Amino acid sequence: MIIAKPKPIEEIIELVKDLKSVLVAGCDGCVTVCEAGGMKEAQVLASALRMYFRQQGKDARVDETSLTRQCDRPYIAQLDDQIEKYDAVVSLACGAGVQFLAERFSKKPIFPGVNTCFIGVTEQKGEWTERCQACGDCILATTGGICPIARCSKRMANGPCGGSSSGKCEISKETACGWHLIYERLKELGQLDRFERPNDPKNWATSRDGGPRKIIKEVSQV
Amino acid sequence: MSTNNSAKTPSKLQKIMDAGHFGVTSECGPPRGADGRIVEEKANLIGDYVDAINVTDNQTAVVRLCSLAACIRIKQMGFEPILQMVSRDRNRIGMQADILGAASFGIHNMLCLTGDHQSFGDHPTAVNVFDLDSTQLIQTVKMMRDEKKLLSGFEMKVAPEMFIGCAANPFADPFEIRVARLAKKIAAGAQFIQTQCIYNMDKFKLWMQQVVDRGLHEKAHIMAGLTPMKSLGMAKYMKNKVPGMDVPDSVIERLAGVPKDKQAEEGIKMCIEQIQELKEVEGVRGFHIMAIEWEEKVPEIVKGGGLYPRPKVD
Amino acid sequence: MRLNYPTNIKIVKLPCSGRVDILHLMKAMEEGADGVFVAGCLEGDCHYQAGNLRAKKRVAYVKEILDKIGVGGERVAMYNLSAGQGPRFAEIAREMTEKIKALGPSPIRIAKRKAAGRPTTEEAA
Amino acid sequence: MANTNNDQKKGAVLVVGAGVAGMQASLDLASSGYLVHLLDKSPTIGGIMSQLDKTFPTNDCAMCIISPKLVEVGRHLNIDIHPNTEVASIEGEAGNFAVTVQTQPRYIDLAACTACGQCRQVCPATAVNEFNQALDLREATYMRYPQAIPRGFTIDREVCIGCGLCEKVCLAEAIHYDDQARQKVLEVGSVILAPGNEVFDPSRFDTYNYLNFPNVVTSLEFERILSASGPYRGHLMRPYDREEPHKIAWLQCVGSRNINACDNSYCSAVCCMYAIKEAVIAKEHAHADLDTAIFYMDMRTYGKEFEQYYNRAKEHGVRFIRSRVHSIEPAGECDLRLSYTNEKGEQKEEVFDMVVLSVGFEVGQGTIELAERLGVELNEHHFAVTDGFMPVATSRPGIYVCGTLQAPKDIPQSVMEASGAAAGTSAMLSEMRWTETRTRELPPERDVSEEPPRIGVFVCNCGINIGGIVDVPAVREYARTLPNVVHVEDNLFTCSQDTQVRMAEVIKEKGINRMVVAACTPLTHEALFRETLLEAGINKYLFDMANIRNQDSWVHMNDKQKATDKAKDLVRMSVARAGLLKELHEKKVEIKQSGLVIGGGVAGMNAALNLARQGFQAVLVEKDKELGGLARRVSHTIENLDVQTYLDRLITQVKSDDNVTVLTEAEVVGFKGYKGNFTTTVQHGPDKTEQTVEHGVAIVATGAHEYQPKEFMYGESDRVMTQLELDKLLHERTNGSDPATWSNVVMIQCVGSRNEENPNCSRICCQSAVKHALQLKELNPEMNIYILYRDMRMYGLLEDYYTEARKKGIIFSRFELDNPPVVNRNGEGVEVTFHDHVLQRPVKVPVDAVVLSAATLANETDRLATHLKVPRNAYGFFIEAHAKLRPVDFSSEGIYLCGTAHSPKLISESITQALAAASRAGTFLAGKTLSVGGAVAHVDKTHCAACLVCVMSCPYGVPRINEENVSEINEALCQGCGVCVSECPAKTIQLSHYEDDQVLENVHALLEGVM
Repeated sequence: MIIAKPKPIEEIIELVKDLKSVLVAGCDGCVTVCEAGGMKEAQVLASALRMYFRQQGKDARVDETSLTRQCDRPYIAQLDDQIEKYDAVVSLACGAGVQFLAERFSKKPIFPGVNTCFIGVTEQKGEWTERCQACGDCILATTGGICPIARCSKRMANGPCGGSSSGKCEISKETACGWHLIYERLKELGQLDRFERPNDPKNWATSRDGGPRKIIKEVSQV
Repeated sequence: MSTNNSAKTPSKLQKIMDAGHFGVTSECGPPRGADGRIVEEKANLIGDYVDAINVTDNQTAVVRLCSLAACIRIKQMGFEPILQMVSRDRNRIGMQADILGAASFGIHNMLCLTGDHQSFGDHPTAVNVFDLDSTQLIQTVKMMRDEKKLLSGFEMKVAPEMFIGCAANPFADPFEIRVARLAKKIAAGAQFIQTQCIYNMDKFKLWMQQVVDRGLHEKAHIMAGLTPMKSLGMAKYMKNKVPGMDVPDSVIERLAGVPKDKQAEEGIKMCIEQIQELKEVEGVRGFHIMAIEWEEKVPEIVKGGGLYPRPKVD
Repeated sequence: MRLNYPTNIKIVKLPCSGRVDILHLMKAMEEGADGVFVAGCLEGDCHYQAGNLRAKKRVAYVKEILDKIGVGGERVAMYNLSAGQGPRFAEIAREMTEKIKALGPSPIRIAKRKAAGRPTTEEAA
Repeated sequence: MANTNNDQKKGAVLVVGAGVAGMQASLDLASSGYLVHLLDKSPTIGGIMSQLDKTFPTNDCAMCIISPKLVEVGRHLNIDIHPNTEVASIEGEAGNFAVTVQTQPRYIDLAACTACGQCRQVCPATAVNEFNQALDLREATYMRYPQAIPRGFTIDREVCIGCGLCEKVCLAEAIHYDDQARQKVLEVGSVILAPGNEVFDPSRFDTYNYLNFPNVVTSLEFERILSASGPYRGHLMRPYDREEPHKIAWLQCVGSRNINACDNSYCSAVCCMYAIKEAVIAKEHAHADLDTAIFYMDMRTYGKEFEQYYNRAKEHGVRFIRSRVHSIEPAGECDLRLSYTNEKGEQKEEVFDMVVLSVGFEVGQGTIELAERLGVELNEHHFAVTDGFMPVATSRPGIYVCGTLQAPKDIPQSVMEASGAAAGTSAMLSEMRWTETRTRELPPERDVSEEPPRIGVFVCNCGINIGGIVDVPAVREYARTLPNVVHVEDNLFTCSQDTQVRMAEVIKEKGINRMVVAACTPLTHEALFRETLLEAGINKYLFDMANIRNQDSWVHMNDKQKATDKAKDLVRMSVARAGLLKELHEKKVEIKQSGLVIGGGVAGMNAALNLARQGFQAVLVEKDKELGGLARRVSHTIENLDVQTYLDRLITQVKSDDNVTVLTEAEVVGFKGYKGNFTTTVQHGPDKTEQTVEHGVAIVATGAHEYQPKEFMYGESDRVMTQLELDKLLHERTNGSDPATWSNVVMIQCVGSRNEENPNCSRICCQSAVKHALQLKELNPEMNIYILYRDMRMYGLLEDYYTEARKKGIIFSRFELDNPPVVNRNGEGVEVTFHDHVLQRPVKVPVDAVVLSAATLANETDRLATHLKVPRNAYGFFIEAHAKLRPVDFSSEGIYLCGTAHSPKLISESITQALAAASRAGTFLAGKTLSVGGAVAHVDKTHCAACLVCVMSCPYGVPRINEENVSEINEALCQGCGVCVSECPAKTIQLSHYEDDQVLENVHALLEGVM
């Protein structure tokens, strides 16, 4: 899932402070699951903004809603009727949702209410970690199911580097050394031979480096 | 790619070690400014006592005068430079271009590194590239040299001739994979290895034994890394603060046992004793003396270690 | 144990402080409360295991938001006491009231009254 | 009980004594279908526990945890509380007793008294307040403590001057100066004795100068000093000058383990723990550094996780000094000098500001006389004589005993015994269940879901409690102006019986469909008013209370105007909330009338058998081929009862009972469902036949095993053995290894216990060692036996055997954890070297046998715990719902535990706990149906993101993502805490009755008033 975290409220206030009406739009997808941008967060933010405006002596309107997904048109179309009531929308969806809203409502400023961070997993309640960088060419089959691109600070294809210490990355004792994990896992799988085989330079063209990406599934199209 | 690591290059360092002599290298860190004379001053201090001079590449992710320009200066002084290259700051296009540029100035040694993470340096908000890692950089240089091809497959008329080196840290965790990783770099094409500075001799010997057991010392020249301790404070800092560094308590105790004004002298003495001890260790083919901001002591260490004068080769 | 405390404390009853929602605290402030405090069981004594610890975190979260929007995080607080500590409740009620009185009426309430054309000078209620 | 004719049996039970044990027995029985008469000679229930400040080892506030029980007892339809009452005589036999009871006059009619307290406020006479251990005074008209049940005052005629003031102010007309003692006859099937103990009166010891030095207090006085509701309001002060003490000493074993100055040779079993607790709590209360020292002989922290409590106290800086102090001398104006001899034999002297005497238990004279009247035999210490294999049965059939009359013990042990006694009773009277109980007939509920809110507001004057401060008519008139309000009235006492009847009429007449009562606290009165609603055919959830007394008139009595304004605010808030309340329908779910008992040892078998005798089906699952468990390896108890004969009898009874199904070589491999409706998959027999068991309750009795020592050459020499191995030798007496031939034996205590790896005390090993030492001495009086120990934990009546052992010349020598004895090979044999703490030098003894008192460790239950989702501690013992008051329940309802799966314990203790578990289980099953739902969480699945936040945050593991991929909360399991509701990031879970809009409307109504 996509993991996001709420933007600092002061940043959002800076974006909307001169407006008279704002819609806070949550998304029921990933950002709900990572507790960053669902209905709850929309209500909390809207309440905070209303209080902000009120004490500024402004009679601004701040409403909240949450859409099933902001990355699909039929769902964002639900705002078609209401959008005119607002000067701007603060979207709590991931960057994709924010942009999709912006495309649809081209005359309205659409502001991001969260920082979209990574593709990751829930470690425990309130803790998420990164697992995937969406490079477009998955190599997990060769690395024991642990991705060195997402989990090595230097995306090394042939790690670990000399900075690995007690299974932790040189950048922080909080971060596991991805290559240490790969090694342990390959050992468990009895595939340590893979570890000594140098991996060739990666083709990054499938990644963001190849420009904005697009996928077409022919069979799904008419 | 070919696994032939014995490719001959015009490198003097290679020739000295191939001839069975201990190789000696030292390093010089370029300044954080445009004053190229500093490089020359440092090179002058050590040039006659070593076979080649490493020039660091934005070491610890701090911006410095570029390694390539500093290498050219050293080359023009008549000394032999080792171009260090980290894959953090340039992609494969930039790095191959720099390798070609270096070769055009007659630079024939390269040390291929991944590089410290930028979060340690003076530009922690910078993007990192890591298009390739050190192993892949080794592969790349080897391909350019042996196959005369760029990574794209483009065939060059004149290829760079590089004696390819890399680093190895016998002390990083997990210890059990350190030799495996060295094997991997050698498999990729590394011809000489400069190790992390050694203080824990027992652990180094254990590592070296594994290297020898696997016959890796016959595929590449292992150069033991040494950094003399300037003071007790430095020893403690290295022990506690520098990742991947293994400083045993005996080193601390020995320095603590002498008066403060004698500690530097003791540090040099310890370094020389290490050289003498390491000469006897099977597989050790040279020494890489990293006297950090203490280049003037390199001659004393080289002499003390019985490594002077340096042999002459064609 | 009939101890005196100021009349401006009014209690909203919930089954557990774990039911106190961030939104409840926000809405109370938004509606113009001068201060809100959560009275939960003693730490380690939650009938529902850890509801009071969750409440504590939520209070801290709301404090941060209120600080950032200029309403003042010190207007919300978490207290822990047991059902047997009547005097402690009275003490907390006085302490909280004094604190809020020193801060004065909530800026939200002042603004709301101003907008409604009502006097804004009375002390915190 | 076999010869009792069923036709004559009674479905009622008499419980004598309403302390924590009596209350527990009453609750179990009343909820499982018996009418209970609960007697207490005092005007209130609660016993000694209500006087405690905190309780070990959880440091819970005693009043906080007991008061819900008080309320539950007070409100129970099938418990008749008889305060101020004692048993006069008894006739009849088990199943059918006629008990004459005598009630002393109270002078206040409980039916009329509303506990408003006006009488107390005007009372001019004062008396010593015995509840606060005479540290302060109370009025002659009094309530023992504020939370007391029954909720009503008493007049102490001993001090009452008959001035008539109270009578004048009592608007309820409850005062009757001419009240008389009354007798009545109660017909009951069984009697449970739980009269409790008294604490030892230390004034008998003149050397402690308890009567002369005010700063020498008893431990119970110290509890009151620490208590927030005590004489000093919880401020740590010493009586003499009300200054905070800086140095306090506790003297242990005052009135216990002593046959010189008093006759109490037994150990009182609780004083070590409470002294530690008091020292720790006192340190927490102290404003400056407080030095605390406990003078003791053996630190007896033998209960579950007590040893860790002791260790933490040491870390806290509590000093433990092993010495018995014989006298307290004055020092200066009011300080106290203690002289003592330390372990090294040195004379020491220390001055303290305050000394607490850790007084023990003793059976009171009144109880001794009671036992005589009932024909119940007492032992030489005046504790009730019981059978080791039926520890809750007295010498007289049909009369059971629990709590400290049985032997000195702590609260959890008392609670377990109380449930155990209830189980005994219930098994005896099971066919009489529900024959004498009362039920409430209610009219059908009117569906009001489509009606607009029509709110009735009832404002209470509470005599003058509210009306004297708050302008009730003004509040009443104000309420009339509020939206949706169709009826308003005020009453003198809204809770009085006549008002209740009239309210129900008004509700029907006016078509009221929501009720607001502005009166006192829902804690005591919500249930009552909900019943009134039900009587009027309205759903009980359509009700809200505005607490204009405790939260208003009582706390703002100096400002009538503001109090009136606040009352209006509170009423407005309640009316607003009431308008949004919804009807909630609790569902009735059938409870499967059977139990699954896991573990076929003594505990499991007793639990299964008792369930069966209570009339329920029981399936007993045993992992081995044979039933019997660890007890198979114990030949006799310390009282010399024959365990194997008992076990054979028990196994026969279990196997021949039609209600019990035994599955051996069996393992639980699947478990699902919820309380009342579990489905368990069991594989059993040599072929692992799979069988599904449907059951309403489960009892975990998986037992424990003896630790296999790694130390002291165990396994290296056949001379080194464990206590259980010695038991076998003693039992078999085979040639070549007959212990009778031994001349020197050393026993080493705490092997595998009380160390870093296992910090727990194994509780039973001290008695195992003494038991076997005595048996060895019996075989060969010349044998030299050394018991090397750290603390001899011969708690309660076991102390007598310790005394006997010393008398018989068994040598006890203490060692420290860091200087343990050493066992070495010596030629063919072995020798033990240990440090003798009297001689202060090492002693070497060649021995025939070294007996290791090895720890008792929990059996492996990883998979079972996962299946059942029940918690275990770090050492594999299961964790009960509450260490003090729910010692056999798990926090998930419908699952119970007993025996050594809970913690190490004696066979008799396991039996008691097994009966307790069966009682709790039977109480649950006897309900036949279960009301579920009501104020629980529900999911609106249309917005559920299946994010698992509810699953991760529920403290009970209730929510699950179902087959539709949305969260589902089983209303039978939800505890209604609302945590998931407040965590749900999609805001798609609501807690019924506390829905967001209901809460926020409350807030909104409050604040719109100040805008």
